[in-house]
Amino acid sequence: MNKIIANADEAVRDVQDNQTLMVGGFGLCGIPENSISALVKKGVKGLTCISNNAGVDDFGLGLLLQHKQIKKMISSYVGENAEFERQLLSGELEVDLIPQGTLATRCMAAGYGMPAIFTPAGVGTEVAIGKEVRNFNGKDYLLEYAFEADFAFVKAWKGDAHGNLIFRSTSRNFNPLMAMGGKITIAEVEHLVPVGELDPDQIHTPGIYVHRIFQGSNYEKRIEQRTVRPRV
Amino acid sequence: MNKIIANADEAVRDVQDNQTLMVGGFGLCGIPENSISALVKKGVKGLTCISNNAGVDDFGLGLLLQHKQIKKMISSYVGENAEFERQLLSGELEVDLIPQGTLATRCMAAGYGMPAIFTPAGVGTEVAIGKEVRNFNGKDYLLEYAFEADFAFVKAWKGDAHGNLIFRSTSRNFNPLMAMGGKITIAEVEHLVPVGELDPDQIHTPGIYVHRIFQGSNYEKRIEQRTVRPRV
Amino acid sequence: MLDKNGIAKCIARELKDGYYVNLGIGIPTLVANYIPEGINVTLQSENGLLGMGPFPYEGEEDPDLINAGKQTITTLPGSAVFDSALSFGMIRAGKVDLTILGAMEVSENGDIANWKIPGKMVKGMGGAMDLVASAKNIIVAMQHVNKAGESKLLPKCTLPLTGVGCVKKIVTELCVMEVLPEGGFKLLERAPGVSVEEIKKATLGKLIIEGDIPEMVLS
Amino acid sequence: MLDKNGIAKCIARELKDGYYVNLGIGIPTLVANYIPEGINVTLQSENGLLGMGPFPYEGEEDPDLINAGKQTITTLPGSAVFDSALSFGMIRAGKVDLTILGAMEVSENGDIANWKIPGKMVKGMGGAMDLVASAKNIIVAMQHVNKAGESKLLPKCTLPLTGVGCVKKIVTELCVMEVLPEGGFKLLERAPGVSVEEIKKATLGKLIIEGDIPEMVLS
Repeated sequence: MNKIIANADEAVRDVQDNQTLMVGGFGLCGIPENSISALVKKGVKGLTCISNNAGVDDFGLGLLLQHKQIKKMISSYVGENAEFERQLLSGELEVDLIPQGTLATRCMAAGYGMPAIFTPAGVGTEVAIGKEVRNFNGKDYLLEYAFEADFAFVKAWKGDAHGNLIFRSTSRNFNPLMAMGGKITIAEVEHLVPVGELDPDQIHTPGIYVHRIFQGSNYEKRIEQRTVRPRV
Repeated sequence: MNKIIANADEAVRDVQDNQTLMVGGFGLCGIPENSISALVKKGVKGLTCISNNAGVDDFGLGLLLQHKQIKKMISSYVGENAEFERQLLSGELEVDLIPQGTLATRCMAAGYGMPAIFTPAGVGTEVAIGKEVRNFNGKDYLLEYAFEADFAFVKAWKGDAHGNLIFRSTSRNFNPLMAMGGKITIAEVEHLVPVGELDPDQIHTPGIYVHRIFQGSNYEKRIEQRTVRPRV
Repeated sequence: MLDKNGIAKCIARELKDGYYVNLGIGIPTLVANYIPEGINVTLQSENGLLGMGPFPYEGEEDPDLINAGKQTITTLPGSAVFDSALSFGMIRAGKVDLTILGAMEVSENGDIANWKIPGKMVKGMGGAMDLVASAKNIIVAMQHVNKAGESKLLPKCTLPLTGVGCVKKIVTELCVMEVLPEGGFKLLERAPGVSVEEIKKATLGKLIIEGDIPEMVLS
Repeated sequence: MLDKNGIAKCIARELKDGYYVNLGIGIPTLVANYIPEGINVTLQSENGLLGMGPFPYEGEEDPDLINAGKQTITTLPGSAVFDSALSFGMIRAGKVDLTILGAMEVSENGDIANWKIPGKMVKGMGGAMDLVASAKNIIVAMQHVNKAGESKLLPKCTLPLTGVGCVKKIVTELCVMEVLPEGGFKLLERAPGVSVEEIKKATLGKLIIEGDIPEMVLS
């Protein structure tokens, strides 16, 4: 069971124009930097990206926006990004805004083989327009459908040839959920370790969900909001 | 945030007759041995137990059956247990048999705040009788409701005063799911460790789901089907 | 009249020992600075952390460790990390005791609008819709009037809603109000030096004043 | 005619490199002993393990490490442990390539009955209903006739169903059959020394015989 591939270019080899991609990360934390760069290099266009955020102007998904490779973003919070705003206002870019928990749960639903889930998020708001509302135990819920993507790109801290993944701290965020939601899931890792090195009890994403894995390189891991406290 | 209590007797102090309990474990693997013994000692009656199995005659939930404390079992597989069979055939005991994945997912649903889930398990069988069937993408699913319990009893390997839990190997099984499904969740652990000793990245059940935790003792960890291979 | 820190301090009195709390961006974040002594509170960050600690010391920032506002933070002993689905799972399941967040408008039946202004660039609701739809207890921290001087406490929200009938309490620079189940802002306390008349003037929604309204005492 | 190990050996030919496989109790478990050389297969145990290894050596049994049949087992390098919900989640999501299980009856449209006999003590369906409702590829390993000598391959199941229209292939001591999408047991191979006539006699459901039916070759 060897899912290791050489590098990011090899990983994105068969991504096609107009496909739907899940891209892990929260803000710039835990994003698949290498895969994004390779997608820019490959120049695929018309992409629909399911990702909590859309990066900043010159990093993360902002790089794909810069090159006008994204047709539609499905996100919960966007816009730390001037180019994003320009494309949105000019009508070049479509945006579907989705409550963050709904987004996370719809990604998870695919990986759990659940075609739809119920959530109270958005009941009575414009998010509910056109959606089925159902009452359970006196509370209203929206029916929301599972997300599936042609490809899911995730970034993990450690991984092995079986595709088992371990994430580090809050860079976990959407990554394990999207890893479960890809028809083809591609994981880039900071540390590709020999099979048997990961403790079976500590694996966040079992390898069955991962189709390709590669050792990433040159991680920038940019910080979006550097906040510190003074040393006393 | 100190959720530590002295012992099992203290843990079960407010369990009442006729309440619904979730009890973790698969077969005899990962069952909350200390809590079960304390429930026997306390003598509460008329219990509804949600548990994948019902123990054996003289261990696990079999002990509660022996003392006729269980009114109803909600399980996926039962009956390695003569007293169970006797009570069932005599009408003393009610049994709801539920597909294992449905059982697991209904427990999880409560912890995820999802009132119901869709699963294909049981479509077209007697399990589907009286249930709503819904077609998504050409496949039929049953609507199944979340389980909630007055108390959930789980057994973990390690835990801390915040209620954070780590499970060992396949003794994990239903435990993290039931930990999320209890109005009051009681965890017994083999190793109660100082706060800060558990790696935040390796916690299986975050403490927010756990209300009481205690250091268990005298674990028997009985093996139901001892199978070995010859040394060559 | 309270400044931002005063509002935070005032809200911090609502914290109870053992609470799990989610703090929104802005004034709510400041509440963490005023947790009363002897009260242990665990902060939940909806990007996947229980037990959020203070900002790191300079030079100790970890790009893998941020809060929902994308700020660098730290963990504390006893912290737990999880994915975004479990994070909102515990929120939906009602395990978070208190959610404190900002608002553009609150209506007298507890509706809240805080994510979208028609005609302006919309950044998104983030986790706000999930939080307000799920939390058992929601306190809004905001200014009583907007920059144009118009009341943000209305009979009915004019902006697109974030959630319906969910706000339980509101703390502004002028006062503390409870949203009654049957509707209406019940005035509980005045900020130091603020008169009932000033509060009345700044409140467009139904304000309920019963008996003497005490001036709050902040330690 | 095949013995139990022969049936297992025959089914093992269906394994492809990289497959994730769930093996039921009984004959299916034996398939693990006949995985062809050069083929890497990962066994899923629905109580929460990917990468199930062989039984432990005596004295090395770990009560915390069992399979879905409650037998003591081992892990392998690269194993992963998870909870029961994720285990059935990956099954429902179609990530398990092949499920092999036993049956009491199979109908010519692929229905399966394997959990309940009216009038007898019912132990439960365990994970069987989830598996048959979700797996992409289901192979049944069973005896062609029951102890009373009656065919288990029927026009319609008489016992309570476990799943509907899900069985793709059946291997018995007599033969290998495919369940056609339009219904019917298509005979693919005869067991060594078994005639088509014998198979016909033992099959109550619609048996489809096209051309010469080869005798299987097991290495």
